[in-house]
Amino acid sequence: MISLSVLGVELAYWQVTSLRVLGVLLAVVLPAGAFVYLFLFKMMSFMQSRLGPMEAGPFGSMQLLAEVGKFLQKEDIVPERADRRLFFIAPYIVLASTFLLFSVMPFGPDVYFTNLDTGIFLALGLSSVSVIGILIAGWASANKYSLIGGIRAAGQLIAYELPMVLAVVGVVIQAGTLNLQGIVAAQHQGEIFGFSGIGNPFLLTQFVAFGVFLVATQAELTQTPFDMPVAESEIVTGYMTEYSGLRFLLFFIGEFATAGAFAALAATLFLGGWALPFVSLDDNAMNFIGPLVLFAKILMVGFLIFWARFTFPRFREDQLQAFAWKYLIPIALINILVTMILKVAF
Amino acid sequence: MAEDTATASAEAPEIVVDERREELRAVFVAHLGDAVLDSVIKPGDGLWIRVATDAWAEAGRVAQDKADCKYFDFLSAIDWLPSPYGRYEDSALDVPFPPPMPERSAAVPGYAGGESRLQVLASVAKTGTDLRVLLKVDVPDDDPRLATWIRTYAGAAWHERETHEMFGISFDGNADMRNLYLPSEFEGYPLRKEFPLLARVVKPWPGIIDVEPMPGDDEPSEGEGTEE
Amino acid sequence: MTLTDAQQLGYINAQAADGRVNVELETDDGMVLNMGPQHPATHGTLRLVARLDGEQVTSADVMCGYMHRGYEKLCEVRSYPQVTTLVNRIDWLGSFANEVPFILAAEQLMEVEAPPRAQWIRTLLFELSRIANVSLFIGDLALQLGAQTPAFYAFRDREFVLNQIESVTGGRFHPNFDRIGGLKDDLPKGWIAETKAAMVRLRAFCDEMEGLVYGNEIFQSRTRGVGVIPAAIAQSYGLSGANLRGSGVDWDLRRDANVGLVYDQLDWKVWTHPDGDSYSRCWVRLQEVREATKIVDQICDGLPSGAIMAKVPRIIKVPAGEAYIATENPLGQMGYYVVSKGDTGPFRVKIRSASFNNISIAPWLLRGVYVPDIITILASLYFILGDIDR
Amino acid sequence: MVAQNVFFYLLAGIILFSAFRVVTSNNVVHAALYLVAVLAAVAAEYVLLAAEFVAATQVLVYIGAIIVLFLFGIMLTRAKLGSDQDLTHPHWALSAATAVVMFGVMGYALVDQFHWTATPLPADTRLVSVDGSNSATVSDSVFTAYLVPFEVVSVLLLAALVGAIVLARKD
Repeated sequence: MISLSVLGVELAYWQVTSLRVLGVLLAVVLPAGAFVYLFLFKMMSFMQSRLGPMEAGPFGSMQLLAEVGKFLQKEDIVPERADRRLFFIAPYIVLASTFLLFSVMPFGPDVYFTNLDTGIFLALGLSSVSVIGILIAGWASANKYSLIGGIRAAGQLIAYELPMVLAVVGVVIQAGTLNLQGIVAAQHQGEIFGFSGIGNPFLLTQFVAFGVFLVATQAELTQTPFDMPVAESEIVTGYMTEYSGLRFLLFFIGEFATAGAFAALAATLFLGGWALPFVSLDDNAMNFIGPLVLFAKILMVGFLIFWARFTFPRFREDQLQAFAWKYLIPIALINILVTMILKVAF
Repeated sequence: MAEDTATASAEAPEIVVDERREELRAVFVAHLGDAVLDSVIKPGDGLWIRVATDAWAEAGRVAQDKADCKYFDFLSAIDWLPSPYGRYEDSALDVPFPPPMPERSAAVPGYAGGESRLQVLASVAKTGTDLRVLLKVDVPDDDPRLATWIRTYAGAAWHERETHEMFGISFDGNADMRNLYLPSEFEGYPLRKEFPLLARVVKPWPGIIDVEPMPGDDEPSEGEGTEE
Repeated sequence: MTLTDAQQLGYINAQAADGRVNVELETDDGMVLNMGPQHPATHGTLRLVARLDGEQVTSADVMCGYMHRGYEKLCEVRSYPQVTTLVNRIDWLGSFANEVPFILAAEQLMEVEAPPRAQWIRTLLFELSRIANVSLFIGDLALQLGAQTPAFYAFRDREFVLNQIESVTGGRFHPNFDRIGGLKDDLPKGWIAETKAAMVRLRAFCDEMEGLVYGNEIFQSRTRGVGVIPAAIAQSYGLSGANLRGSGVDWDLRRDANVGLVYDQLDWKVWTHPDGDSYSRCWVRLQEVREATKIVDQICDGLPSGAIMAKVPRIIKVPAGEAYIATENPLGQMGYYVVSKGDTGPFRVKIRSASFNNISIAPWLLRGVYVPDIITILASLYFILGDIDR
Repeated sequence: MVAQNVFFYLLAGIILFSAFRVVTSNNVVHAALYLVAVLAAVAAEYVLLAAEFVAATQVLVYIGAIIVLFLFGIMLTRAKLGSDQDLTHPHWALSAATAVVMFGVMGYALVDQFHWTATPLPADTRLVSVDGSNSATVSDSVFTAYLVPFEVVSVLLLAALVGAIVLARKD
């Protein structure tokens, strides 16, 4: 209801609800599609001195649709000894977690689905739900590679939940709120030594947290160098091994949509969210520009995520755990400490 | 081809005696004594030594410890019996299947002689040099078994497995005699000469119908490759 | 022919039964993980059965034979010139190098020597196949460890070498170019300059890989100290090539037992690494690519003129005798033990391929490592299925 | 408030059904997943009661951590596909009786406290105000009135953590 006040019309509840459903679909699919086309197809290809898809549409831009069409046509194979019901449910759980992540994301002063006091807290909680989907997928496939992949994923996601939360705590302390809108506002209205042109994006003060958050994001998304749950040269795409057709597509969309969601979180927490630096427009204008600004920032963060993905080899499982517990968590804790001291001092 | 030690230099008088290989052979003779049945040296190229069947394991130990040939190269076998199928160059219609086995006496061993039809051949080498010993041993016809080398050369395990499945030679002490290549139910020993090459039996070789001309063969002058 | 049909049927049935042997999901002590015969890490059809305790391997068994083509048997019914076609397919990434030792063994038995120019070009092509083979290894190694991009760089730059091989031999993968007594053809026009340009690219590729892959800290932490082979073990298993030199054994047949090739007239270096771990094996291979580009450059500069074919009879009959020639191939030592009985074809050929020995150490080496290290170790041992199974 | 009532009963039904299936399911993993459904539905009930902080905590702690660890442990140790026959404990009747007694005690306590009176919801259930939000209220009470219990619980958790490490380490 609130999100629609900008148009100056009162809509019925069901109309608002259906608009929201449309909006969240757009919010999930658009970054996911953009990531796949821009980064997976094109950027990766250029980095690897090749062109990437070129046939479907101008510069292969329709390749994505072709891929979706291909997956929809494929047979949906279920292994004989699989737990059929759980096998079917698993991708939806992963996808649901991704969709729910966007429910707390602010896209503009009035453009959001919900504006909860505990927005970031809920987002982190919801992101951990996807682990269950992955575990179920790994277990229900009745495949050892899948099981290993699922267990690796669970261990990894649990381990990296912690540095991620701790990295966010620094931001929360500085902003003084758990509300994502409040965090955006704190960055937008803040100033650096009296200069308020670009506000105070927490990237500048919380760069350590940003680094930890990005690394943890990389791990949460199971992207290289933390992709051992889906390592194709070891355990043959892990928990996704037995999936095909539509259900594989759901996992695939889930992977990139979650990348989009985490990039959006990072953009909101550290890059100022939907707010535009240097200019100060009224709320109504920002309601339209804000989503685009956020989208641009999502692409920036996505670029970093995928750049690392295409460059690095992957860690080993124990090295990954050691990295989380020995480096990331202490660094994040020190960051919290320093932030607290500075917060109290100034 | 069996040459005696004494005649090796006489056979090739224009080449000087290969002292390094002579020394290497002397090590084997010194430690194995009469078990060294025969040996051949091709100067500058190779050393073949045939040892007695029951001295096979000892020969491995001598090679490793005394002769300092720590490098295990390969282990295989040779079936000296001529193939009853010939070279499959004739049309299958002319040859009865299966053809009669050749006489046992038709098995003529190569370098360093030998009495048995099957001979095991192993190569060990001295790293950092071109010195290499090709050890041969006769395997009894009626009971093809031999001592294993895996306690001296760990790498021999797979080679003995391969030799077992290809020639039917057992190696005492090597417990792992599973087939390496072939299905476990496979019958017969493919590299023995009596084993038919099934592909050629099913579809006979058309014979040598085209011979590629050598470069310059059709030119009157000696063929020279020229970079244009 | 009823016997043959029955035999064939039995063979097929037995093979199918073997294929059906699949490991059950639950086992009593630990989990049995069956990798292969279709698994990306085995690049081919190798099967690895690992018994796991958690992510740790308690024992591992390698099963090969899915690509066994019976070359030793086939060689017995081929004439000498025909054998090169077969042996091309053993190590299919460095095909020309497979032909050389066999041809040299046959030449030794016939007491024929190739003219100098042929020897030089042989050495040249030999090193080019080494570069084509090992540069792909470097890319593939990175791919096995999860980095996608270096593989594409490897394919990109290897293409230059393949082009050069193709323009001489007419075949990118299976040249079948070596002949008893020399070579089939001479080099085409302008080839020398192109090759030297390609070598410059390859050296740049090596530098790039050294920075992108070998210098990467994740790569180092994945490979250093993983799969350590002491020198004595390496020798008793008969490892060869970079696997042996990576364990600090300074032995290269090109330098120490050079037969029929011109390495003794060139200025190059044998690289060794004392550590014996996965990293050292990979590092030695990278240096060998570098060294090979230098060798190629030197050969391009010093190529003598003259004939490329010695006088050999039209139908080749090799005198009776035995010869064993091994050369330092891209994968390691490759040797042919040729027994001749004075016929048009060999009486028995024992193919001593490098990968067979190299992979036979895997059960020893994989004990106690973690599942991801299986990949590292297999990749660093660098085998080619055709070279194991022959 | 009709919609809220409808959703309350819907969620309550899900909770009851899933809770029943948790104890009757023949497969450990299925049972754990029904537990997820119970906890998720409880979280949804919290949201319905405008307590989104508690709901988020419920999701983060119970679903995101505890159940994942459950599943993790089950799959590492006895991840059998298909149904198990020996899952029913011989003393299940005793456990059921205990559960009924527990339910009775809790129900009695609630009834005794509130006497079947409906507590009215706040007039405005929209959760927009940053200041004076209920999460702020929660944190205020945790760090003032309930500071000592809060810290004691932390120490207890720390002790449990240390104990777990001591038990898990072999050397």
